[in-house]
Amino acid sequence: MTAGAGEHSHPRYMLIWLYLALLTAAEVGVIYLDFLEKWMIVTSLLIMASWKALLVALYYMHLKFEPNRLRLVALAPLPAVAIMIVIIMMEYV
Amino acid sequence: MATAIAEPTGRAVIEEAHPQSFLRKYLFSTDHKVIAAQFLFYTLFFLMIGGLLAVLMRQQIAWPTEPLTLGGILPETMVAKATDGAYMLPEFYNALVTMHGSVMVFLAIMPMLVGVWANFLIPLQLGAHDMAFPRLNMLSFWTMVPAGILTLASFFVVGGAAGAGWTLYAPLSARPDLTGVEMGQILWLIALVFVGLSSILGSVNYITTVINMRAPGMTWFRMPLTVWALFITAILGLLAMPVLSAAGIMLIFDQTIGTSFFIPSNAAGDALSGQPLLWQHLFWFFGHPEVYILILPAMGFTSEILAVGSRKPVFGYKAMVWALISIAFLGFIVWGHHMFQSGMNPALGLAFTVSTLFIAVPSAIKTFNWMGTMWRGNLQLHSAMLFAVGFVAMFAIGGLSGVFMASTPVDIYIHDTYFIVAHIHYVLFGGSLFALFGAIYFWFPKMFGRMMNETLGKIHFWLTLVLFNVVFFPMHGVGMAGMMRRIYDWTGYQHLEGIGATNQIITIAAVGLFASGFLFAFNFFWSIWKGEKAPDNPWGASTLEWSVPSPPKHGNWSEIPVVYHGPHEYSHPDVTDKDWLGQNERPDVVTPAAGSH
Amino acid sequence: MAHAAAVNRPPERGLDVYTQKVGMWVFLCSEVMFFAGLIGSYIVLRFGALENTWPEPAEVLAVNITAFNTFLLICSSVTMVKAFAAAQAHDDQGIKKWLLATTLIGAGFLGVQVYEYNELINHHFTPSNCVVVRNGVEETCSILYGSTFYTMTGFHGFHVLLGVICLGWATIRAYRGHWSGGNSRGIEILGLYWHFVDLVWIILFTIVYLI
Amino acid sequence: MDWSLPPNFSTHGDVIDQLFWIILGLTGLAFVLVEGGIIWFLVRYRGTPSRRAHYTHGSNRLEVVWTVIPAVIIVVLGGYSAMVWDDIKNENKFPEDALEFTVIGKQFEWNVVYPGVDEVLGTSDDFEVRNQFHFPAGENVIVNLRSEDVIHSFFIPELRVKQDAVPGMDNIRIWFDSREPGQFEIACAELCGLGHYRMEASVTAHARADFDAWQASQVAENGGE
Ligand code: HEA
Ligand code: HEA
Ligand code: CUA
Ligand SMILES: [Cu+2]
Repeated sequence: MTAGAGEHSHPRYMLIWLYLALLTAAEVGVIYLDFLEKWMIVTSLLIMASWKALLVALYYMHLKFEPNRLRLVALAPLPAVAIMIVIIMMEYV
Repeated sequence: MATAIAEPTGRAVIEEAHPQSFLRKYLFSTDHKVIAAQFLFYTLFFLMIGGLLAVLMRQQIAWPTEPLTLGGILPETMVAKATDGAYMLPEFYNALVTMHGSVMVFLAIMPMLVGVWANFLIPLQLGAHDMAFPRLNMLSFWTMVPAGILTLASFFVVGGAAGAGWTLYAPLSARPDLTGVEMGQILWLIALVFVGLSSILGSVNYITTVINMRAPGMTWFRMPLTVWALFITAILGLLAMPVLSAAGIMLIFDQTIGTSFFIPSNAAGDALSGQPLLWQHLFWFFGHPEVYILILPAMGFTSEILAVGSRKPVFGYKAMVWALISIAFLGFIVWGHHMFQSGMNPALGLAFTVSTLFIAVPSAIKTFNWMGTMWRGNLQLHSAMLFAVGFVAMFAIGGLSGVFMASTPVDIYIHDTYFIVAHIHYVLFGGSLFALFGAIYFWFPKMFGRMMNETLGKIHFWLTLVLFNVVFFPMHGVGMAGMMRRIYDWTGYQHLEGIGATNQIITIAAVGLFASGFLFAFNFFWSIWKGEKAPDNPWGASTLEWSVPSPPKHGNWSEIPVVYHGPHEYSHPDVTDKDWLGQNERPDVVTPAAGSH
Repeated sequence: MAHAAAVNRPPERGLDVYTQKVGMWVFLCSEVMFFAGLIGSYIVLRFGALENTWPEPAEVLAVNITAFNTFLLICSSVTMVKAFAAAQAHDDQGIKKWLLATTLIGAGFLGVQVYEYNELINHHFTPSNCVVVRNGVEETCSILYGSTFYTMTGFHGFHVLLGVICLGWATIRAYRGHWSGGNSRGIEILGLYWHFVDLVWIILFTIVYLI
Repeated sequence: MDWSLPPNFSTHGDVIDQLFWIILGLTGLAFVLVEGGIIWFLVRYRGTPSRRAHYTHGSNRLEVVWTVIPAVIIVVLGGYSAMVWDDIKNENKFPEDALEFTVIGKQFEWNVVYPGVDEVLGTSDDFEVRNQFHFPAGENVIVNLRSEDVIHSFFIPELRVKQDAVPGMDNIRIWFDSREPGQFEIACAELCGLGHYRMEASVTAHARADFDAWQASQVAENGGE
């Protein structure tokens, strides 16, 4: 076991849950804000989604408390994902 | 199949305590060595099937207007019977090309490189008792089995086997009304999903094992190059295979439940249309890493066998490792070179040319370092070594022909001609398969406890080398003359008038090449039963697997070895009684840290 | 899965993280690529579609129901992680309680999804058909909308289903006392998978239902 | 036996062929180096029990040499290829004065839409001919490629053109020419079903006068519309 999760006190799981719930509510709320431009809505949605994803990965999946080597494993596919989506998208712009 | 595995002599103590039924021991075994052997029989069988399809195909190409020899035994779905014999049907030819490519790539070469050797070698060379997840490992073999069965079955369903090429370009592959193939295409796609599952399960296992189960002292840069290569390969498989699975599933949906991911509606630009190019992007995003999955392990075996056969450390070990890593990385950003003429945005063509050409750099490092390994060596030309040297010689040709295609303007002309077919086979047969033959000759004693016959091995090598070149070298010429791929009959084209004789020579040699496979098969099976008993370390090799009995007992080690040296220490000046230094031997001899010069 | 081969296990080295956890993370890498293939296709097809053929999500889908469903999944994530905390704290009652809750909420998510699919299909929105009602008039839209929608959410649902099955099994084991005494590894591994499925949903919910 | 590139008639073909032979020269050199080296080592260092191999882990200097030399070759080759590619494919560089045709592939034939006497596509004097492509030699030609069903590939070996026709894509255009009159074929280079092998059409590059005459005869035959 790592020096992480076991001995340390737990992150406040309920607080994270509250964050997640509130962010979800905010996301659903944003799409009703008609006075915003479309691109603003989309950007804010993407930011909130990434934020939520990050919260889950860091706290619920304990990445925050894992050694760097394991984080490396977890991050490994992201460059591949980025390359794939960006290059294929270039076809259409 | 599995019954053929020789009864290993020294069974482990653990084993005796828990007597196992025949089923648990050979069929549903979780022992990585047994699983490796299962994969070996499985893949050799499909190598034979793939070869058979090739020979059938070649006969049609050489004598396009004549009936097939023995064509009469084929069913009506494959041949048209006339009074003077049975003629191959064009749709059957398409099925042959498709299934030849698919079977060779997915059911023979890839599982032979990875399923067999990653399973067999990773725990043995790292000093582990078994894989990290033995039961997952067993599952990865057993998911391969339905893939094979579905593939074989697809030849006999209504409409015949898949016929849209191994690249499955949509919308041809997605619309049964345009190919006439219905079930066959779907069965093959399902088989592909199974192959993907098997390879993902395998990869998870190999990666975890390498990361976490190395013996004490087995640092990253003391790992044998084979393990490095298999590790990088597993990463490629892990990241590329799921994309193919996803794309394959979407293609299945297009065929069965009426989605239209890849099917445009007829009127150009119609609002409802799917994107045929999306298929190509997804396929090749997988496909190019796939071809490196098919070559990197072969490079690993070669490095290792060359070092043993030359009695020298690998030349530039660290550079070899970094070359593997950079080939793998570049492999993810070059897939567009298969799509230069596909209607893809030409500006992307520019970027893909440059990235593709850059792969020649790490490949050059590898090639010249292999030659450097042989330089001033003391070459032992046993069969394994011969095949390894043959690998270097043939891979170089295949790689160099890749440079023509990487140059976009040249690719305009040679794309989809036999020049590509020549390239494919120089890298896949001259490369991967040569190295695989080498690996089989080399590790056979460890796997089955007996030696293969050297004389037959050498005859097999020379026959293969010569016939291989007679078959595939002229294909460059045929391609330059402009012969397209995947054509059933070329006689209708004026620009192809001069290629008849060449095609016939190729075919005759191809039959010989196929036959030489049986010489190998004979040697293989005969040696399993009757071969000379193998010593623990027949080649005087230094990696860990040679420090245990041949074949190793269940669990490999009663005690995990401790590693003190780099992987390929041969002819060390301080070691005088023999010319090798085992990785777990005598800490008193000091070897330079791997990679320092 | 741990005990069978445990006798043969060498001391743990490498990452200093136990092997099953490394294995799960490595497996999740492949899952990332799988969903990237599906989501990437969705993005490409959506951008490649002509103007006005791709409906706004709210025109077809029931965003509020799904928002509730998203909330369910978030709840199940916190119950899952609570189960893990309980296992680490040797709190046997806690393990049972939280695992059971996770299983039930997960099953609830599936139930809502089935209901949603059923409603959509009744409104003739299927993988091969797309209908939007605009100003009381039915209009057709790109069938790719249905194709991508069902493929992405369907595969996510399939993952949830697998998760629920494993959770159910883990719950039964909890009642048999399997996880007591600080035996938290199995729960942690399962949790990683479950949170990953949640994470994928967070992304899917945003790009499929909101954007 | 016919193992070489077919005679070339097009302007692009010259550069393509030149690049082909340059690469053949370079790779030929690498080929001789590698294969020659291997054979030499096999003979020279053949094992004997009396000798011991030279113990070395490599040489940084040598490795740098064989990294840098290929890299330089690659950069030059890549740069030149990229330039040529851009000249051929970049639509901004397409000539203004080219004569435009539309070619539609379908299982298993090529339909050519001619611009007619006014040399503009989309006008009423357009006419369509199946499996015959005629155009004036010595002039620039642009072809709009379409497909009705699956992917086909428009390949004329002697003109060094090849381009896939993709259903659902209406923006694929290629530019080429034939400097001299000649008789060629369109071959289909992309597997497109069971008739793929026989999906061919005749191609005739006429002298301008002959082309006009041929066009007139077609218009007459079709009733001129
Ligand atoms: C094991 C499999 C394998 C390997 C290793 C490779 C390696 C390479 N391949 Fe190949 N390729 C295939 C399997 C493989 N390929 C298959 C199966 C297809 C066809 C798919 C289909 O359509 O069905 C294909 C198709 C293919 C195409 C598409 C052609 C087309 O359809 O038009 C291209 C284009 O760029 C290409 C390029 C390359 C290059 C640049 C390399 C490089 O990695 C090669 C690098 C090696 C060297 C260059 C040699 C060693 C170096 C030296 C000796 C140094 C000196 C060299 C120089 C200075 C140049 N390949
Ligand atoms: C690793 C891969 C591999 C291998 C080994 C081969 C081997 C051969 N291939 Fe392969 N080929 C491909 C991969 C491979 N091919 C691919 C990917 C394509 C593209 C498909 C497509 O276009 O979609 C292709 C396409 C292709 C074509 C082009 C067809 C066309 O476009 O119309 C041709 C034509 O000649 C051909 C011929 C041959 C021949 C004669 C062999 C011979 O070398 C075969 C010789 C026989 C053997 C090597 C078997 C020997 C083994 C045994 C007898 C078994 C021993 C058994 C035991 C021990 C149990 N192949
Ligand atoms: Cu049309 Cu091949
Ligand atoms: Cu490639």
